Amino acid sequence: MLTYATRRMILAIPTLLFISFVIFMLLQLAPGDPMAQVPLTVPPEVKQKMREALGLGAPPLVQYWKWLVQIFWIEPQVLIDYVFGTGLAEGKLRVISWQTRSPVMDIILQRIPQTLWVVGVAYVVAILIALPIGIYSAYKQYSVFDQAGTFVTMVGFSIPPFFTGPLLIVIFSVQLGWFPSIYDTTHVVNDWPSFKVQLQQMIMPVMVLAFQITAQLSRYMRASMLDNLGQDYVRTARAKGLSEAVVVGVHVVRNSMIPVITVIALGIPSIFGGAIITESVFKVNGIGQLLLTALFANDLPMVMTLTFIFAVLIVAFNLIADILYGLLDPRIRYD
Amino acid sequence: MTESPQDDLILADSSPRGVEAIGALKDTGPTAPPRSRGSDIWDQLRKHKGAMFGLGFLTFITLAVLVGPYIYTVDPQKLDIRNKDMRPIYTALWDSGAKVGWNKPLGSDQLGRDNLAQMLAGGRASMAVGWAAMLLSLFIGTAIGVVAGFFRRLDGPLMRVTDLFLALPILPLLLLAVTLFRQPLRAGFGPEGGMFILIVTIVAITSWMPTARIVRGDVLAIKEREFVLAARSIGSTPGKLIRRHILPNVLSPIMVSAALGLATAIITESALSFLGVGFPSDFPTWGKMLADAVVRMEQFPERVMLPGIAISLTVLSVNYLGDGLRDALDPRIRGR
Amino acid sequence: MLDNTSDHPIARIEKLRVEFQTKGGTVVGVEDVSFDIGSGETVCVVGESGSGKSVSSLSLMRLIEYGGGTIAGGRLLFDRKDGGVVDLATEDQRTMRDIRGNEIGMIFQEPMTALNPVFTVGRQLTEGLRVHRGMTKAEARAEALSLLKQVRIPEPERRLDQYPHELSGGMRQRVVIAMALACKPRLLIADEPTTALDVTIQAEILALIDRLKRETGTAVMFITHDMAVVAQMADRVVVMFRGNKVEEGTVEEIFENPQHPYTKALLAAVPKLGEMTGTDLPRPMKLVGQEDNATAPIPGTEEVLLTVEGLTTRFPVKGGFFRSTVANVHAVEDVSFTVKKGQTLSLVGESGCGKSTAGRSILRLVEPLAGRIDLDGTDVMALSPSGLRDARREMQMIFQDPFASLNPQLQLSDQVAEPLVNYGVGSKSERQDRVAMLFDRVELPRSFMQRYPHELSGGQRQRIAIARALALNPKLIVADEAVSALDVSVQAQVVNLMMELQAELGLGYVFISHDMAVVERVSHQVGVMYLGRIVELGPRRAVFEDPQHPYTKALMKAVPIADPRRRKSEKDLNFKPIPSPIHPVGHVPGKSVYAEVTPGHFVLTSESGY
Amino acid sequence: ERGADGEVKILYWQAPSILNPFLSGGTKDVESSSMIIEPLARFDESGALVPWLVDEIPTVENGGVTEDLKQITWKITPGLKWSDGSDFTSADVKFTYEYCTHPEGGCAQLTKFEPVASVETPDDLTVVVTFKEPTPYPYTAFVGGESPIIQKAQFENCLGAAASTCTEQNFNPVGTGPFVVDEFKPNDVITMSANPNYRDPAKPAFAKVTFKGGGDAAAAGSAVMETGEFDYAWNLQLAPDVIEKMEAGGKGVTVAGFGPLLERIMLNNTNPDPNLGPDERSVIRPHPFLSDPAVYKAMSMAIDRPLLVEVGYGKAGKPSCSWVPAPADFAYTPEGCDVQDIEGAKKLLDDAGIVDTDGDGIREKDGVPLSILYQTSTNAVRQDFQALIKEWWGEIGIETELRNVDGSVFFGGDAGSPDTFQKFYADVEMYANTFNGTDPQSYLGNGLCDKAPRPETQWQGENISRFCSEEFDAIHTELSQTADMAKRHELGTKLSEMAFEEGAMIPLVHRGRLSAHSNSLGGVVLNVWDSELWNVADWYRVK
Ligand SMILES: Nc1ncnc2c1ncn2[C@@H]1O[C@H](COP(=O)(O)OP(=O)(O)OP(=O)(O)O)[C@@H](O)[C@H]1O
Ligand SMILES: Nc1ncnc2c1ncn2[C@@H]1O[C@H](COP(=O)(O)OP(=O)(O)OP(=O)(O)O)[C@@H](O)[C@H]1O
Ligand SMILES: [Mg+2]
Ligand SMILES: [Mg+2]
Repeated sequence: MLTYATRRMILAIPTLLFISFVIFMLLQLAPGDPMAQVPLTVPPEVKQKMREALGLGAPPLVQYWKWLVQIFWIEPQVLIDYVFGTGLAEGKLRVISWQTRSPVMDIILQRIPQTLWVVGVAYVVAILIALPIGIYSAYKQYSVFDQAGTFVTMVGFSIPPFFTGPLLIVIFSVQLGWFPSIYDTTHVVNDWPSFKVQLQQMIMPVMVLAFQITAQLSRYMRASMLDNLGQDYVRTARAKGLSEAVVVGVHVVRNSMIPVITVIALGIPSIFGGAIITESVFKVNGIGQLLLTALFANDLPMVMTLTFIFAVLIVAFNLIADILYGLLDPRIRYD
Repeated sequence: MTESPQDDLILADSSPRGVEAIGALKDTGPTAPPRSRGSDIWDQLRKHKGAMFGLGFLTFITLAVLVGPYIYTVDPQKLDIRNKDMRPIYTALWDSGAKVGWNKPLGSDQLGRDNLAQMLAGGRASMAVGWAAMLLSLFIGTAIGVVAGFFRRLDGPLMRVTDLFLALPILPLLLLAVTLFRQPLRAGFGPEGGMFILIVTIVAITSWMPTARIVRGDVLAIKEREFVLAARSIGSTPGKLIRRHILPNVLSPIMVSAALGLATAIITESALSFLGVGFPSDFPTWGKMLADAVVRMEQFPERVMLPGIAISLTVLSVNYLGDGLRDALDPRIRGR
Repeated sequence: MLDNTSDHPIARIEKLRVEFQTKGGTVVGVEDVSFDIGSGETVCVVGESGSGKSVSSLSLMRLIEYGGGTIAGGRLLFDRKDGGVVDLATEDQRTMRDIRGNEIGMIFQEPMTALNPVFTVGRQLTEGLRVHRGMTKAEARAEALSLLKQVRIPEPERRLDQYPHELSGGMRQRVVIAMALACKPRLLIADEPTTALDVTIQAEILALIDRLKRETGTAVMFITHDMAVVAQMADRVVVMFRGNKVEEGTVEEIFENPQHPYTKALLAAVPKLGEMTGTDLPRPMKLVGQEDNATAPIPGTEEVLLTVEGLTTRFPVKGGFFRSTVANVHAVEDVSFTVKKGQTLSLVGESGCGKSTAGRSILRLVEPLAGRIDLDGTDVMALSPSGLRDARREMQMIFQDPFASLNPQLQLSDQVAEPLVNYGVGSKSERQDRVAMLFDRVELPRSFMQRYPHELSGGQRQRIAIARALALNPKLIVADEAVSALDVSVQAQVVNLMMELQAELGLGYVFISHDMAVVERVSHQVGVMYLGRIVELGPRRAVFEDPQHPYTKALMKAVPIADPRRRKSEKDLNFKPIPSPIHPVGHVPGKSVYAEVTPGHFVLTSESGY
Repeated sequence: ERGADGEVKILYWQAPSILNPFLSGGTKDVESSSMIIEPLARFDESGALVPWLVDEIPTVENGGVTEDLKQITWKITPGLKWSDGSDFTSADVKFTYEYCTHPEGGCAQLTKFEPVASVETPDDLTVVVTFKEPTPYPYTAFVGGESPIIQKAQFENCLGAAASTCTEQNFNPVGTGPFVVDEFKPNDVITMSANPNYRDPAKPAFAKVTFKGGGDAAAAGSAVMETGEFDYAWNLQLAPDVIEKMEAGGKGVTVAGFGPLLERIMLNNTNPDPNLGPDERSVIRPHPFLSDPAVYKAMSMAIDRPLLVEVGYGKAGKPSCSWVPAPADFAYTPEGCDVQDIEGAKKLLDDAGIVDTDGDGIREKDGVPLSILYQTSTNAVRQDFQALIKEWWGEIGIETELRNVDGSVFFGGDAGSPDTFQKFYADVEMYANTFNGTDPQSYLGNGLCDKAPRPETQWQGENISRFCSEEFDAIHTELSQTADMAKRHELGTKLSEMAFEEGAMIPLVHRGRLSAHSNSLGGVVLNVWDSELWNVADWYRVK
């Protein structure tokens, strides 16, 4: 298992290099200009000077190489400095965002809490809702509960968030005034009342996101449960005189979780990818909003780094999903 | 040689019980008349209420957007500024002061464009994008999945390519494609046709990955099944193996992907419209109508509700249809 | 042994009727069955597949409800431990949970799937104990250990922490038995506990159940369709047919004096080891209802069709950091034999000994590492891919599982025509004619041509597979466990069909099987394989009547005989577990050296691993 | 009293990404930083200069500007302190000049300093700016929100290429303004508190500011006027009916102000035919039909400007036909600008012999159908305009194809993209443009022949319509040498008129800035000539 994991990890490096190169070239070739947001009152010559100051003039391959060095060599040093208080990276040029002229990594770190609060919580909430729904719908296949669950989850899957989002705002913020329509990223949770405020501002984006994720997960769970409920070992367990709760809740669920957990693992990168539309509807300035503004501002270092981190997560969670599969299912052994 | 082995029974014992008993030693053949798989699947599908609702609604909506514009011939792009901001006719039921009129059955938007005509035209675009992108993505996903699953050596590289596409950001990709291909496509297919091809392609190439993964998994399993070995032993070439033996057997996950793919494509197109990088501005799609109307959601709820419900219902019915199809295509379930 | 039977039945089934509500209407699983089981007695329930054996047993456990069935009539009287007879058919599920696993234990058909793959053996064994006996974890574990010892699993301590997939089929089945016995049930239901197992393991399991019954006085309901097993196990036999009981009696009565025509027919279809003793040539079976079929011996010719020399096939085991080959599975090791035109060579041996691999290597469906394969003058090993494709016209294969070897999505006529299409034989209409002819040949009605595999029974499917193999007029057919998955009666017909075809068309067969009785029936030559090598090779008569190699001898002993008067005793059994065929890279196994005992009868004298 | 009114919450739907306007130039960044760093003088809501960190505005009359118009002397108010407590001196002003003019710095406000030859600091409170040439309008450097003073001590090590590495400085500049940064989360939120060293001890009234960014204009308007979560929302580019509905929410009001921002349709004076090569497209003159006065005049006449205003901008827009719509002295106001005249337009075309010859409803000029590709950036109001104008042009027999391009591409200068507004690979395109301050001289220079974007200049250049007239160039030269205000007004108006009458552009709407503040926020004076937040020190909570 260990060698399997290390081998996959080492193989992932060329993969990631390739992916980063493709993304870089894509971004290079894509039209757009970081100066697009500078007002027209600034004349072109000045814009040209600003571009040069950002290092835009250099040939793409040189720029790519610089980025590689920065992300793989200098940023880790910064991390080491931060942890051990050393001075390895001092004076070295980090990956700098064109919009803010500050290190991209710092901004990303700043955004992660927001994203985790909202998207992460939504994911957890969705899992907590989806699994029981899936389990019960499968156990009572074709029952009223199953039918209703299917309907609701499908509606959840099919309604785009830019529809549900504003709808919730109109109902709960404008009409009822229960929840704020604008997420306050500076809010600090330190006691119960502030926690309540945090809950209030989270509840709508979390609802919108969780609705969609629940839909997909509960479908997977249901299908997986149905597969397993028909298996022989279920009959064996019943023949032992175990109660239904144990038969279904322990024997069947444990087996059904195997594929579902890998599905969950594969979905985790998307948490860090943020939820572009939901975040912008509720003004949760998380990673998704960061990516979107960076895209529209053509902040290539930012877009590149975010996309690359996303790619790393995808590759990593692919690996984690495989390993989890092996851990959960004793039949699978990687060696 | 007798026509049928069952006839042999008559030769056996004379007691009727005995005849039957010894007959049991024969293979018991099917008693029902032969039925094609197609009608079998259809029978199964018919029993799935959700699938039937889905099929019905899908047929309805497809017919409506295809035939509708010939019946309701109002030009969806025609501005009629005097009749702007009309409410749908049914609002008169509870609000007698509302600005309604039979000339605009579903009301009109802020420039006086007819909502019904826009719904029909927009549905046409959304459905076309959905179907085309879904088919394309299905094609790519299936091809990659089958090749990766079938040819061991290509498995690794193709799965890494899948990772790559999972990581590709759609917006720059679309912008790049617009830069590179809009002009040639516009020359060949007109401004709307060209954009259509671009959007369909981009949606497709950013959404085939789950299909490829699922298909690959299934192909890996089916490849180990004995009938594939049997087919090899009777001299089937790899191409034929894939076409005749493997593809038909991965049809059921593909159908499910198809259902989800149509939904994803419609939603992605509308999300692109929402972000402002979709079709030309005077070319209505449901997604664009919805996105444009969100700011006036309170005064004119119908303008978000109509396209919103249309999108949701379409996606919902496709999902249901996919569910039903999966059940119907799975022989294990069909038997029950 | 039969001292305290019948006078005091533990379970009594009266007029049981079970129905299933399906989409196609109500299906009757069991129509009308009554019998009882006394303590210390083994009642065997026999019958064709689908005759309602499992449904009856599941009804006794009231598990049938979870499969969508309902007990529509009849009573299931059960004598509970603490006195008092209850009707299980009307008890609520709570009481049933008390009875299940506690007073009635059940062993299921498929050892491979009956255990939960994600829990350890120990956990699954202790569960029942903790529920019914209220034991603590430690107590239950100690009890589980003693159970495993009771069922004679080697290294029981270690097994407790292993997962089911880490055990061999035989060991798994013993775990299932241990589980069923955990709470010392008064009634043990064993639903085809050995069908999926090798002869040797089967013999062990049967001996085990028998011993337990004797030692604890448990009543046993033993379900099987293997008459030889019945003969070995039963005190009384219940014969079921299409949901009804057609006959009941002691085992001797049933075997020696069957009354019902179905029982007669069934017994006639069972190949019995030793039936062919004294004859040289194989000959089709005589079947009830087909008295007219030709049962002339099949002589074959002396012309050599296939020569295999030094065939070696290994599968690499990848591992380590760079997925390099760290070891090899020596699946087939230096195997040589010849097949003559119109004759059958059988390969027998335990599961995993390399029979299938040998068969597939001949067609180069797996690439052999070394060796020479000569098919009627063609050097198969030297062929290019396209040459190989052409050569496969001459040799075809029939696979074990008729359900798996046909593509579920294609019409039967297309499947049979496929080899013709592949090799571009004939025009479309000529092909159609040939397919129709082939359907006639394997005795399937032409009306089946438009059907799909799932509409056919197992035997019919296997006929389709045979028709497909015949399509190109091959000279050699490799039949890999071609009849193992079929019901006895159907098996007999398919075996007969294959032999008829051999006599008519002069086919050469490589017949792979672990069923010694069938092998005895069909073979001219027999090769016994062990750990990748042929340990004994010779004319069937010589090998069966005068086995020389110790492994052959052990194998012959393990085969159950369909005769209640020739029961085997546990003492005769003496099996060693098969060593691993996996060797590190660079391991050079010795050559196979044979001694010719009698002309044509070779015995391996070099190291065999046994 | 300073800090008595608690917290004020400001919402910009475009989030500030940096607090150093020299490195960004984006409006959001300039305005957010204007609460912290300040220029020597500002424009007030009427466009008049007001002294800010100086005691009076230097002029020729008071001797602050030399007679030859080549030197201006600023006298800094004594006793000013930076927020860190150190003294504000002329050295800081001079440093600001050096910072921005450093050749590797990529300063966004370079134009402000370009005419400057040198900056001298005779003493701590005197700044002498010398120009390279006589400058009739010397109030560019150190004037207005775009040109604030930064602290030398803080930015000393951030010159040139090092500018980008000074994250701490760029995010947290030391200033003289009413607030100091507590925390800056780029593209998200700024929290500020009152500057303890602010020159007026009674100001600002607010102790804290939350400056949130992100979202869209609709959400921002709603947050101020409907839910009341925020006090101030910037630049609500929304349809009037939407604004009206939000105001009905009753929690806030909108304020509008008009600068020189003009929404216009630029007419391509070159031929954008895709069949021409990349180096000839939009380079070769003339356009096959747009250069015909009958065509562009008819196109202009067919437009119903008041309706456009009603649909798109409401009280934040006025019909206009002047390239420079404000200050009013420079505005050109022809007759009939605000009436639509479809029939007149048709007649004009008919008279010019541009008629539909093949019966497809589209007129042809010399066999070329009047078929127009009309592009603009992606924006709801612009798309509504496109639809309306397409309709009207259709009525006079001109066919229109619409295209909208994502703003980041359209306004970006990527020479590789065919969709930038500079390349102008279309017949007409619509966008808005404006100028800083109150003097349009250099803005009017956008019509000069040699400013046309060409392949040789990587398509850079401000003369988007490729308008070219010797007379125009001559008048512009005259303007640049004239100091007399009345004469300048006359010349400027003439240039606007020429651009309209000779087919450089079709002006549409004079756009204002519409912002909203809550009912409880007092002291808001909307200023379009400078930062909107110019007087944030005077804001207070209405009790
Ligand atoms: N869940 C079910 N749904 C519908 N019909 C069923 C179900 N289970 C069993 N049957 C039907 O009941 C009949 C008896 O089945 P049963 O499983 O008892 O056969 P069996 O004698 O055990 O056969 P085998 O030897 O193959 O195990 C069959 O005809 C079968 O089709
Ligand atoms: N594709 C393969 N890769 C690796 N090992 C294999 C492969 N196929 C078979 N083996 C191994 O080769 C050995 C011989 O297998 P084979 O299938 O030939 O046995 P068999 O005698 O046919 O057994 P059975 O009666 O169970 O079919 C076994 O140990 C098996 O695990
Ligand atoms: Mg059974
Ligand atoms: Mg085998």
